[in-house]
Amino acid sequence: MARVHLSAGLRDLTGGVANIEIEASTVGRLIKSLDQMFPGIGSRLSEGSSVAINGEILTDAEYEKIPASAEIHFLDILQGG
Amino acid sequence: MSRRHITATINGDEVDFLAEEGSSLLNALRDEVGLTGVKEGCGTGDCGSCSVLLNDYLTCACLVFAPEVEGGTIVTVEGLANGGELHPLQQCFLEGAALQCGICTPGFLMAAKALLDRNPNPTETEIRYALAGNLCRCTGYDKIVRAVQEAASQIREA
Amino acid sequence: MKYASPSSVEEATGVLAGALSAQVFAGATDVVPQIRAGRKQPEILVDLKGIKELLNVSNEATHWRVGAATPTARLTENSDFSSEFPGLSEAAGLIGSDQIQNRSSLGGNLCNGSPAADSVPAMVVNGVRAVVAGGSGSRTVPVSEIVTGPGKTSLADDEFIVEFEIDHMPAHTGDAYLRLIPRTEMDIAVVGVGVRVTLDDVGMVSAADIVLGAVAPTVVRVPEAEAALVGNQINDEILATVSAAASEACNPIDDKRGTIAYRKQVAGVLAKRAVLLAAERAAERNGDAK
Amino acid sequence: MAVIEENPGYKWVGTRPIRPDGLEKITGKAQFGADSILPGMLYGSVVRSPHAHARILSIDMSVAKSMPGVKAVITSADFPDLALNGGSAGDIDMSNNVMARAKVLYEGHVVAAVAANTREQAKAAADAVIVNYEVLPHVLTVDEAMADNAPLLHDGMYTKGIDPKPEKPSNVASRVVHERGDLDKGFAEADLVIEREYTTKPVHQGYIEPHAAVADANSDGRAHIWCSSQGHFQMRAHTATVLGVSPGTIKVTAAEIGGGFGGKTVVYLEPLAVRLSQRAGRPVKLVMDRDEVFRASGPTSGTRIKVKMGVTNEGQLTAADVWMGYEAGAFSGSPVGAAGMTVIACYDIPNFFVEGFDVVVNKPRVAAYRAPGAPMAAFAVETVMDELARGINIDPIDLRLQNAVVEGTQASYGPKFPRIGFVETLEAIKNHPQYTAELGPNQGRGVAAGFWFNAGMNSSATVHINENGTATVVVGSPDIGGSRQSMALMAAEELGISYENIKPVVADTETVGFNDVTGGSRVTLATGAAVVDACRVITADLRARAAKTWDVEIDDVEWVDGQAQHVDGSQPPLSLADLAGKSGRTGGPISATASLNARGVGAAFSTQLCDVEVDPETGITRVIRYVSAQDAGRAISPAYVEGQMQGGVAQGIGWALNEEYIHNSSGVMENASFLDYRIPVASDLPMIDTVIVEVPNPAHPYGVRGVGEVGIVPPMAAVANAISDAAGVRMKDLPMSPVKLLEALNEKGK
Repeated sequence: MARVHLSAGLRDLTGGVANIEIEASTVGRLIKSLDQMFPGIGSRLSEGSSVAINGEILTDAEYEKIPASAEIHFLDILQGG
Repeated sequence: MSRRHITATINGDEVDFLAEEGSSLLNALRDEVGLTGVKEGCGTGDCGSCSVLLNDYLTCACLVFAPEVEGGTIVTVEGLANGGELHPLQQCFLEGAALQCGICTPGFLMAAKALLDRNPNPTETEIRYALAGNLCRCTGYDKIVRAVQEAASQIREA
Repeated sequence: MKYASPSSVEEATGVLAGALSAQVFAGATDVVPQIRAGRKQPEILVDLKGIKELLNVSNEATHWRVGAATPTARLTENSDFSSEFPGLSEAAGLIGSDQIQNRSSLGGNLCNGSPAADSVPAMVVNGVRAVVAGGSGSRTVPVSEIVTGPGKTSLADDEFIVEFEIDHMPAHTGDAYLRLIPRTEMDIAVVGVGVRVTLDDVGMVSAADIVLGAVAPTVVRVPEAEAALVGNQINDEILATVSAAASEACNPIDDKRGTIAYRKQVAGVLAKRAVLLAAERAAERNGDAK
Repeated sequence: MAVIEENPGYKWVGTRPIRPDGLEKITGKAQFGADSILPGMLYGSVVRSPHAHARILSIDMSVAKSMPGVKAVITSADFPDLALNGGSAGDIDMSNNVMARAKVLYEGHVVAAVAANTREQAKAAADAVIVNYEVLPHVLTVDEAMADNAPLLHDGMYTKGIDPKPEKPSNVASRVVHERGDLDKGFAEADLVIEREYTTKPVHQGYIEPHAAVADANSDGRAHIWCSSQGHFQMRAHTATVLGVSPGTIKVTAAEIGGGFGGKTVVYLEPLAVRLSQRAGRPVKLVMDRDEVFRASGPTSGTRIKVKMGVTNEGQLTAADVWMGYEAGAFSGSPVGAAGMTVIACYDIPNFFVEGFDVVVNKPRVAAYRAPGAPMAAFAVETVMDELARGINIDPIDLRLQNAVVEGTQASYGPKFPRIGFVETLEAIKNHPQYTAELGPNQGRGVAAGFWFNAGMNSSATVHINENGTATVVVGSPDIGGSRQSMALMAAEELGISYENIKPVVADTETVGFNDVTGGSRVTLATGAAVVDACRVITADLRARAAKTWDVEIDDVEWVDGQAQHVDGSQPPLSLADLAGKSGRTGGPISATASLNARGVGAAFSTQLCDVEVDPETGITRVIRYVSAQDAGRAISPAYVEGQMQGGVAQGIGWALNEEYIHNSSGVMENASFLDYRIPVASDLPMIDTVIVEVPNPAHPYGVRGVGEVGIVPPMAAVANAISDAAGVRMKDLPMSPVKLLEALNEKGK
């Protein structure tokens, strides 16, 4: 089970849910599961966010494997100067 | 539109070129003479990127009308080295990492040369004021000022 | 645009007389940005630097003659001139960077008509006269009468300034020019103050000139401050009066470079400081002219 | 230089040789964006809106077209309407920013472009284009744009991130929120609560080289662009999108880039140049004037920020409440997201609520600028931190140390921090002699800290071994401040050959694999990792070739000091030159490519110390001494790490004291020149002392973090705190110009 933390900016879609435990093998599958629970969140997450798995921030991480009991955070997409 | 024939001594060579009468020396040097080491940062004399020596005086080429240089002498960054031998300022800029992007560097080198030619032992404050007409957005000026100090010291010892 | 480089005053007035819209220039440090911004589109550019009188600097018996197109750097590096007129020399030396200094001139700084021109208050306090040439002959005019408003001068279309006459600095007299800019260089004065002070044998002020720049459509004299100084020793009370009078004399605008309130307040501060500096110089100048 | 961990004995990494591209740059040979001259080249000129907000009623190009020398004229009609072609919202905005369609949204917005034989002809033709506008009411600030019944820039913009979804469109594109704990409880626990409100103005990156592009389009639909950008692959992609063509039809050659700082990640001129070139059948050069750079390329956001923070008398932060409105310019996309994540990221605060709004206004679309979004947020929070420290009478660095995030702290933006070096930067400043040096009259001292994520992203590199044993390192990351040197240093370390024998090259889009932009402080980390990977493939290959030469197993061969050595010393070593000279006998040329989406990004922290002197009668502030301590992870190229630190500080000081966009009531920018947009000149600044802190990033082969950005985060607060110390007034609006400071001093004197 991965522990997923959803930023407060997504709570309009999650009905206020902030943390959730989900079984998913990859980030893409995780987003799909979340979208089934909270319709609309999938496109928001895949179009405009990075993901942090156990503290490491990754971009384009759809196929990234999720280790057991990982801490997952979705972050706003970042621009660099 | 007729263009004027202009002859000047540029980096030691007599050069002729054609230019619109109202065009700038900067455009003439870059487009007609091919000296693109002279850079345009503003076109209004506020950044110093186009600094050249015109008749021995440091000048923004963007503020000079091309026909003004008829019969004159111009030194650009391309003429700073003595053949294959770099000017001490060039060497000190390289060794002191006094450039990042490098767009302002030709102007700084010319301004620093003009300073050291008239004042071989400038203080830090004198260097900073002498270079105040040259904008650099990358370095914070620290390493540029140090490179000029080092070059001054090398020239004095030479 | 055409370019002309007359070699004599007569040739220049002839070119001007024959042109529909001509722009005379020396260093073009103001003209180029104005053309680039589309604010000027002259048919012909008349380069005055080919006329030797305009590049002359000479120290004569009663006065200096400074060619109107002389680069300000040539003036500031003239040690005789700069030690006699430190304020005017410093003002001229503040017009832009070293690159600009090799092009800018007293004539250009004046005729551009900017209320913020650094050399103008310093010229006015020193009673500088402009020798003007034109199609109908030559005339000599006080610098204070050249600029009539922002970008406007009293010169006719076929006139230009040939040179400035600057009477030698009397004994016990000193001048100063201070300006406020947000940076340390490469800026236009938000406030400029020119001062000239003459002291008598006991250190009492016997003559004073105070002129402000950048705080009104043209430079302004501050007669109340001058009157407060003359006949008195400079002390804190007098300086407070000078400050207040300078602030009061301002008629500035709010613009991108400063506000009305700021300009008025700082004009008072700089006036006080410039008076002190000029007086210090006056006290040191105890000899005759030159 | 503080070396936190033992130096692992690198031979090249950490040295200061002459940069590979230096000679070209000090002799004027380097080719920057505007330096390309092609045979038959035309000059372009762009027609821009004089209005901040207007509907385009008609564009009459007939006079312009008939003028001497004019070869092409274009408007939005010459570009595909992506809204009709199913383009994404981001692509539609990008296209509309390159060339206005139907409405202009800021002064300087492009409405048409022309190409002619000479600059003068092009300019005259651009002036002759007649555009009829219906001028619309405009909004210029967060407050104006968020007001009830404000004029709308985009009729279809509904704020994202609000529950329930708004029924009416607005100028607010989105809302971001971060929260933790119980705010009321946190403030109740505090002994001191400070609540302040701040504003900042848009500021420009101020790179000295204006945007420039030369395009040469062929009749078969292919085009070649030479341009100065932070990412020629991105220019290719964006140009292709705006033109509605495949990226494969466009080749982009990266010119040397004359500064960017984030601002040259955006496409402006390239699509115009290609289209003009196609229409004219000749190459076209487009170069912005300086005033166009200010009016029409992206500055960073103006902001309004409110911060309320609480602390106990013992120095424990208890709560933070932050509200942020960020101007996006004409299209959504301000860096408020990053602002929300960074604003309190330096501190471990148990209770917080951070809310941010992305707000469109009638100004140029913002672009990235060094740690985008973070500096203005830090200005607010780090100023409040200073007030809190003084309020409870504790040293401002001690307050920060007590609450600093460390390895394992749950960051305010979510995940736990890996090994970071914030505390080490705080200690470096605290231990610096300047921190306790005596101050003169009217002088004051301030400190401030900052955080930035840094970035990884995609990079490719190819390493070729030449026949004499030298190496060519081919990358696709434009070198904006010395990255060729760091690539060469790492390659020298890996290959074991001399730095001088490595030639780094920035290749065009058809010669090297894809690279994301040079930005986010990512090149030394990510492109560097690709170079390291490629070098390691090569050294494995070299061992195999030596094994083949000696007829031994590869495991018996080591690569040491640039040569293959048999583990038992039974063979005379083979140098790289030996193997390269005979590579045909061992399998052909030696070459390797590596491509990656970089992982293991290490966050950066900076702590800075500023001394100022204030003239109490005029409000002039001079920065008289400055020290910056920054965790570089590992400084591959220390001279250029220092350069990045010093450059960030200098830009920050400009932002603090004088830089701002000034718009008049019509929405027209009034200071679009280097004369009136006052970036610091040499005489404005002191030497900027640097302390490179090295807490290696454990996830990177050399410990690299990334150094380009975080240095601009602390300066505004450091200067503000120093002014407060010197003059006794708290400045809450940037820039802290003489006018504003004198007003504050007058107010205080009343």
